Amino acid sequence: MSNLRLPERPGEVIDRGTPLSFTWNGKSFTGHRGDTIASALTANGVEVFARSMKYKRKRGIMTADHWDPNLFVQVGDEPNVRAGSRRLEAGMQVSAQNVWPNLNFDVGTANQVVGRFLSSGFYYKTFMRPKWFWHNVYQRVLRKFAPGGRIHWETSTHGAYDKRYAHPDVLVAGGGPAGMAAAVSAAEADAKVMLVEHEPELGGHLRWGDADDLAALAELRSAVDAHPNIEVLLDSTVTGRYDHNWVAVMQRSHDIAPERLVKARVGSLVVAPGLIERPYVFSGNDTPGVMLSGAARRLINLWAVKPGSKAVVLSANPEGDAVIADLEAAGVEIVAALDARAGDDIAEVKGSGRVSKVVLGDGRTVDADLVVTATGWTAPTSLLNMAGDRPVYDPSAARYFPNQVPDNVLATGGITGNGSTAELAAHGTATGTLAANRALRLRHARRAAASRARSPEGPRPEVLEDTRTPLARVPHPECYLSSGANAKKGMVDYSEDVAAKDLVQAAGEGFDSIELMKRYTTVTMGPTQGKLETVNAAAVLAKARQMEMVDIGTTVWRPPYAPISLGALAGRIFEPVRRSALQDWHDAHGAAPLLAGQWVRPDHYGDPMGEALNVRENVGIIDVTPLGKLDLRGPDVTKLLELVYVNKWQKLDIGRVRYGTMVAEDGVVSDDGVTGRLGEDHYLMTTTSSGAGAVWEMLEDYLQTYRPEWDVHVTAVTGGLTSINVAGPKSRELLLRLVDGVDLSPEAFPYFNVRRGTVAGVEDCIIWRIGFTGELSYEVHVPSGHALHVWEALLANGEDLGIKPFGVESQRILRLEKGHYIVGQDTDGLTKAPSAGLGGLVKLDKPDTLGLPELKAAYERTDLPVLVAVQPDDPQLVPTEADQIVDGDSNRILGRITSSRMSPTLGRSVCLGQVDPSLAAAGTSVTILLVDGRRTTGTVQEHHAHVDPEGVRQNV
Amino acid sequence: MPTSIPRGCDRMSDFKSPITAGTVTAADGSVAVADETATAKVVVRAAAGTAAATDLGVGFGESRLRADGTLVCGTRPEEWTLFAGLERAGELAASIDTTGFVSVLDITHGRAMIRVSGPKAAKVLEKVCNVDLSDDMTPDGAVFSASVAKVTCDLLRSDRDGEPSYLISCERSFGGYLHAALADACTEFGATLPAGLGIH
Amino acid sequence: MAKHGYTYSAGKLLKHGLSSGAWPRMWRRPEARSSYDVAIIGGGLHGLATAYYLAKEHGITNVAVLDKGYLGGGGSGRNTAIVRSNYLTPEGVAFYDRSLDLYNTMAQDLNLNVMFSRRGHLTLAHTDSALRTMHWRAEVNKLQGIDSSVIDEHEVKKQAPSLDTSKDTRYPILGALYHPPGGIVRHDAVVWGYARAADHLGVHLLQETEVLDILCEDGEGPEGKGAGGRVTGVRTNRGDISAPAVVNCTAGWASLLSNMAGVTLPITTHPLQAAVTEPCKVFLPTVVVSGSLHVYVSQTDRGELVFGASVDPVGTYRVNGTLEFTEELAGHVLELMPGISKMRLLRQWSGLCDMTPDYSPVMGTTQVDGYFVDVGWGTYGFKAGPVAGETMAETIATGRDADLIAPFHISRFTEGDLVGEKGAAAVGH
Amino acid sequence: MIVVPCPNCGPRNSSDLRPCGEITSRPDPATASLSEWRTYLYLRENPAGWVTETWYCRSGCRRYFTIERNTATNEIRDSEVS
Repeated sequence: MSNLRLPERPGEVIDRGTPLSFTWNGKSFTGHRGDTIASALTANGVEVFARSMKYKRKRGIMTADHWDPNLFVQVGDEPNVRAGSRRLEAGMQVSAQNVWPNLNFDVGTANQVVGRFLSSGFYYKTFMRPKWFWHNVYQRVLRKFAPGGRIHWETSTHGAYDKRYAHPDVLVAGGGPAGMAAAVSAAEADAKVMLVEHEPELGGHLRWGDADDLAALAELRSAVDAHPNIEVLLDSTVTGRYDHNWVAVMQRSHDIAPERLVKARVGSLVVAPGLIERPYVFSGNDTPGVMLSGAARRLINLWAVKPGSKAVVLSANPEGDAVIADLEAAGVEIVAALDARAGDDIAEVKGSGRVSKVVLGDGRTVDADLVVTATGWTAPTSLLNMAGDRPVYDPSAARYFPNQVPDNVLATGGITGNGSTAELAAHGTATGTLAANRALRLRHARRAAASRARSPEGPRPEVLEDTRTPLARVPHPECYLSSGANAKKGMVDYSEDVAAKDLVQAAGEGFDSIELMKRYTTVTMGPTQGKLETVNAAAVLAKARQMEMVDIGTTVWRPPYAPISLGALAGRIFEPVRRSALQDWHDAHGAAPLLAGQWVRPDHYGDPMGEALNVRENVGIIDVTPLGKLDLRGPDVTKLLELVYVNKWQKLDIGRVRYGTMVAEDGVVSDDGVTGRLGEDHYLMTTTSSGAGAVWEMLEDYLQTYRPEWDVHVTAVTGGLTSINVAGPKSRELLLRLVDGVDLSPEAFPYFNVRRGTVAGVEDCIIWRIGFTGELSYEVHVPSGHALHVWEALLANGEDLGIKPFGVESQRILRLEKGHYIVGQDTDGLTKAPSAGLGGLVKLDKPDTLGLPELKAAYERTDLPVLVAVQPDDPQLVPTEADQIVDGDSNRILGRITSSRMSPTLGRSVCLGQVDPSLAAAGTSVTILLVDGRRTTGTVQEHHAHVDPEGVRQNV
Repeated sequence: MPTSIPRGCDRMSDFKSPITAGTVTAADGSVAVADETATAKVVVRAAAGTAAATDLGVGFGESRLRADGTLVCGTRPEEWTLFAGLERAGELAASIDTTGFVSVLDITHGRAMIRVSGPKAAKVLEKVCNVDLSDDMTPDGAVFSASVAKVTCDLLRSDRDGEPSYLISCERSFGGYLHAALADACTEFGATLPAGLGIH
Repeated sequence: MAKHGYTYSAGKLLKHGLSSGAWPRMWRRPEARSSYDVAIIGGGLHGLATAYYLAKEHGITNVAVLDKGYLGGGGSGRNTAIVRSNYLTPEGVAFYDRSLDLYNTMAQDLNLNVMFSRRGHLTLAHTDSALRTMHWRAEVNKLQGIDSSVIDEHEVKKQAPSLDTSKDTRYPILGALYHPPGGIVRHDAVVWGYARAADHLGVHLLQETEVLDILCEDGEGPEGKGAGGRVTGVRTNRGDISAPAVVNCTAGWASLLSNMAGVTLPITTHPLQAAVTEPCKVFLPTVVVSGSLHVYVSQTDRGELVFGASVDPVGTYRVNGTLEFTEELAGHVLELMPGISKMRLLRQWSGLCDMTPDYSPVMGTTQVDGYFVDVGWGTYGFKAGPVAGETMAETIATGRDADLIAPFHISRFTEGDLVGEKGAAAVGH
Repeated sequence: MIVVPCPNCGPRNSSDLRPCGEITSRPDPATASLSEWRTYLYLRENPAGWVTETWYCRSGCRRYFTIERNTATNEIRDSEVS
C-alpha cells in the first residue's frame, strides 16, 4: 500500500514521534498518535472501508468525521465504531463489519444486479403467498443481511461505565469560535460555565483552516484556558436537551470510563454546533473517492494525508474555494474546478471501488480519482428541536435557521448565520453575556426558593435585553440534485441505501409527507439519523411534489444527537439492597437468600419443613424485620385508625393489640397488620413488608390533605426495630429466661397484647403477643444496634428447648396451615373486603372509612368470589399456586388456588383459593386443573385454618 | 436450664452498625468515607409555636451546634434531628419541652450515618446525588433530604477545619449498601475498595 | 380484493422493476363531503381498521376517517409492534386471540406484507410472585386454547441465549411465560394496509383535518351534549361535517375529544417511550419482556434492538421523551444482557397512552346516542387494532355492543366491575 | 427530568417526588352515592393544558402540595425556578 502522508502541515494534530501499530482486517498497519482510525488507514492507501447495507456497494471516506456514514467498523469486541472520529490506539484490531465473506468480495453484491426490483417498500408488496415462504425463507435471508457489527459474547460484559451530575449556569454546546467566545463572556459575567466540544480539541472549523484561522484559534483557546469558571469537556457531545434544560452530555475517553454520562441542570443552554456539510446527489455519489470539502480539508490539514491525485471540485461557497487551495498545496492535481454559483455541475461519477471518470455538467468526461463537493450546509438544529423549535428553511441561504427558542436556550455561531471569525466570536460573546444574565437570574430565584441555600446577596439581576446583531445570511445556491440525466440514482441516505428515485417513487404512492416518506423508505432512519440526508430528502420530495422547500417541513430530530452506548446510559447500576441487623448472621449460618423487594431475607436454613415442624413442637425464631413499622403519636391517632382500617378502633386499651385490614378507596384490600397501643397517645402500627412505604405515604396523604387539623405524627421505624418472632409451645419458657420487667404469665400478658421491657439486657424492647404461625408466640422488637446480641442470646438460651431459626418458607407453610391469607397473594387487584372473608371485621356503620361506599356496595353483592380453604382429596398432591378451579370437565373457570403447600403438621397438602360463591360452602367438591392437564378434586373446608381452627395453641 | 443468661448489654460497646467495612480513603487524602452510625440521633416533631420549636431555634434547612456539642438540624418543616455522642440519646430526648403537640423519638438505631469529607467530597456526592452542592446553594450548615444512589437520605453539610464534609443518614437497613455506593464513588479519586465491598 | 384496487404480487414487482413504471397511489387525497354515515376521529390503526371493517363486513362505505396530521402518526407508528394474546383475564384472552388471528392472515387479507414475525414471546419472572402470576396466565390461556406455558431458566436460555440466566444477578431469572404465537409486526405496514384497503372500498381518508368540536343535541349538558343526547356531526378546521355516528379512536387524545361530546372518561394520558439501537448482527430470536425490570426488547430483522418500558409516571401530552427513560432502560436491559453494553442507543421517541384504572379499554356505545368510543388502550392498542376495528364496526353497524367488547363498556366504571387485567399489567408487552 | 418547585425544598428533580395526579375532591363517604363516589375515583378531565395537581416530596420534606402545570408544555405556573 502506498504512503499518502504529507510533509508537516501547520495545523496538524498527529504526533509524528509516536507511531502506533494496529491491524485492519488482520493486516498490520502503522499510524500516529492523533490519527483517527480512518486517517491512519487513508494515509496507508486504504480506500474502501465498508459495504453498503442493501446493495453492498463499496464505500470510502465521505466526511472524515463522526457522522461519516461509510466508516463504521468493528474494533475488538466493540461494534459500530466511528472510524472517522475514534482516535487510533496502539494494538487496535479493526475490521470491516458489514461484509460477507470479506470486504473485497461480498456475495451480497448480487443485489446490485437485481436492485431495480428492490425499490421502496418492495418487501411490503411481495412474499405474501405462500404464507410459509415468508416465515421460513425470506425472513431468514433478511436477517442475514442485517448490517452492523457483532457482539462478542465471550468477552462483552457491562464494564466500568460512569455518570455524574452537574449544575452549570451556562452550558455551551460546541467549542468553535462562537462557542469559545460565548463561554468566555459568560464566565466573565460570573457564570459557572461548562464548554462541551464534540472533537478532541477546541476550535471547530478553525482547526483545519488557514494561517489566520489558526492564529485566531490560538487566541480564543488561551482565553478559555485562562478562565477558572470554565470547565471544558473535550471529545464529548451534548446528546440531548430535555424539559427544564435537563441536558445530557456524553463524555468519551474519561479515565474512569470509556463513556461517561454527565447530566446537567443548566441555567442557559448555548447551542453552537456549527454546520454540517451536505452531500450532493448525483449518480455515483457514493463511489469511494467522492468526498465533501470538509473531509478533504481535514485529511490534509489535521492529519497530513493526501486524499487523491487528480481531483474534480464542485464548489458553491468559499469553503469549496478554500479546498482547492488546500488540494493544490497537498500536490493534488485539479482536473476541473467547477463553480456551482456559475452553473457548473457534476452529472455522474463512474468507477467501482474508486472514482475513475467524472461526467461534468457540460457533457465533458474527465479522468479523476477524487471528487470533492462543497454544495452547502445542514444546520444541526437537533438541540433546538428538542427545545421546541421548528427551524425554518431560507431558500436564499439554502439552509434551515432557528425560529423560536425558549429564553433558556440561545443559539450562536454558524447555525444562526455566516460571518468572519471575528463576527462569529462577537456574536458568541454577546450570546454568552445574555446567557449568563438569564442563568444568574434563575440562580437568584433558586437560592431564594430553597430552604437550604444561602439567601441571595443583593437584588436579582435586571433583565438584559437581547440586542445581539444577527449574523448575516449569505446567499447560497440551492444545490441538492444534479442536473445529470441519471441523477436520481444518486444516494440520499448512504447508510440506508436510499436513492433519490426511491423517494420519488414513494411520493407517487401517497407517502408524500416527509414523515410518511421517512417511514416508507427508511430515509434518515439509519445511524446518521438525518444529519447528512434530511435536507436532501426534503429537497427531492419538494421537487417530486413541485412544492417549495419551505412548505415541506422536516422530520423531527429526536434525541440522542449522537448515539450513546447502553453502558454509558446505565452507568453504575444502583440497586439499593436492604439488610436487617441479622442478615450477616443468616448468611453465615447457611440461610438461602430470598430477594423480597429491596430486602434480602433468609428463605430457609436447609430444611424448611423441619424448621416449620420445630415451631409446632419446640420453639423457633425468625427474623421478620422487613415488617413495616410505623410509630404513631398524637391525640388524634384513633381517628386516623378509624379512617384507614375497615374495623373499629375506639376503646383499645393501652397494652392491647388489634388486627386491622386496609382497603383502598375502591374497596380493594390493600394491606393488613396489627396495631398496638403503647401509651395514651402512642401507637405502633405494623404493615406488610411490601406495603410499608405505600401505607406510610397514604397516612401522610390523608393527614396532610384531608384532615390537616388532626394532630398525628407518623414516623417510620422499620429498620430501627429488628423484629424477631419467637414461636412455638416453648417460646414462653425461653423468654422467661431473658425478659425483665414484663410479667409473661398468660393472665398478665394474654394474646393480642403488647408490652415494653428488657430482653437479654437490652432495654426499650417491645414485646407483642401475636403471631402468624398459630403457635404461642411473641414478636420481640429490639433496637437494631443490639439485635444480634438478643438473637444470639435467644439461641444460646433456647438450646435445651430445641430452638432453631426458621425462614420465610417455613413461615409461609405455618401461616397456610393456619389459613392466614397474604395480601397480594391470596388477594389480587380486584379483591374486595367481603371476598377476603373478613366477615364481621368490617364495620359499615362508621361515618368515614376508606372506600366506604364501595364496601357497602360489595356487601350487598352475592356474586363476588370467596376465599376458602381447600384440601386436595389426594393428600399427597400439592397443586401449583395459580392452578385454576374449573367447572368439572368443562373449561369454565370458577376460581383458582392462591396458596398451596405440603403441611408437615398434617402430612397432607393444604391450600387457600378464591372460588365462585356457588362453591364456597364447606364440603363442596371442586375440580382443580393441574399444570400437566390432569384434573383432580379437592374439598372446601369449613374454616380457613387447616390446623387448630379454634386457636387453642396460640391462646395458651 | 441454660448456664448463663447474658443480661449485660452495654449500650456503647455492644452497639452494632450495619456498616462493617472501615473508612475508605483516597490515596491523596482528597476524600474519605467513614461510618458514623454510632451517634445518638433524636427526632423531634413540634408544631410551630410550641416551646420545643422555639427552643430548637433553627428553621428547616438550617443547623447549629449547641454549646453542649449537640448538633441541631432543621430536617423538615416542624421536624428536627439532634445528633450527639452515642451515650447522650436519653439526655437529648429528655431535654425537649413536650408541651403542646410535640413528639420525641430516639432514632439512634433507625438510621445509619456516613460522613463524606475532604476537598473532593462534593465531587464524590455529585456522582450519586442530583442536588446542586455549590457553596451558595448548599453552604456549610445546610440541611436537606435527597436521593443518594437511589436511597432517600437526610444530609447535612458540616465542614470541618474549612474542609467540606457531609453527614449523610439513611434508613438503617440501607446502611451497608449506601456505604458501598459512596466508597465506589471515591474510586475515581484514587480510593481502593476493601475486598468484598462493591455495589454489584 | 378490492373494488378498484391494485393487487401487489411478485409479478407486479418484476413488471415495475423492468419498466420502471410508477406504482399507483396507495390511497387518494379526497375532497371532504359535507356529510357521512360515520365519522371516525383518528387516522391510526384503530380508526382505519374500523373504517375497513365497516366497509368490508357491513357495506357501510360512506365513511370518513379524520386525522389532524398524517395517517399513523400517533401511537400506531410509535409502538414497539409486539403482538400476543397471553392475557390474564378470559375477557382479555378471547379478545386478543381474535386479534392475533387477524394478524396472522393480514398480509393476504389486505394484500400487503405486514411482515408478521411469529417468533415467540417470553415474559421473564424474577420473583416467586411473578412466577405465580405467570402460572395463572398460562393456565387461563391454556383453558382458552392459547399456546402458553411456564418454562424454567434453562429453557429460557435455549430460547434466548443472550440472556444472563446465572443465579448471581440482582434479579435472577427464575423462569418465564412462553407464548410461541407472539411476535412482532411491521407496525406502519398495518396502518398502510388498512388505509389502502379502506380507500379502495370507498372510505375517505381526510388527513390534516382536525376535529375542533363534536356536535350534539338533546343532551343534558351545555350545547346539547352529555348523557341523553345524540351526535349530529363534527366541526373541523375544514368546516362542519354532519354524521349520525361519530367514533373516537384518538388514543392519547381521547379525553380531549370525549369532553367535546360531554362524556368524561376514566382516562389519564401518559407517555410511553421507546428506543432503538444501532444494528448489530442478529442474536435475539424472541421477544423478551421483564415486568420486574420494566423493559421489553426485540431485535428487528435489520439487527436493531427495539426497547420499551412502562408508561411515564408523570401525565403529560408531551412526546419529546426523557433522559431518565433511556437510563433506566439501559440499566435494566444490561441486567438481562450484560454483553450488549457497547451497543449504542440510536433514537428515542414517545407516544401517548390513554391509561384506564383497570388497564383495559373503554369500547362501544356511550350515554350519548351515536357517539362511540374505542379508547383507553393504554399500552395495548397495537395488539388489539384488528379486533378492535372488527368489533367496533359491528357495534356501529348494529347499534349494539359486540359480544367480545361488552366487558369493556364505559358503564363498568360507574355501575359494574372493573376488568382484572391490571394484575398482570405492570409491563405486559 | 422536569423541575418541580417544592414549597419547602425549592426546585427539585421530579424523580425526587411522586406525581399524584389531578387534584380531586373526596365526597362525604357517608352520603355519597356510588356513582358520585366512582366519579371521584375514576373520571378525570385530563386536559391538555393547565391542571392543578398534587405532588408528594418523597425524597425531600415528605409534604404533599399542589402546583399548576401545563400538560401540553410541562410549564409550571408562577415558578421562576424550573
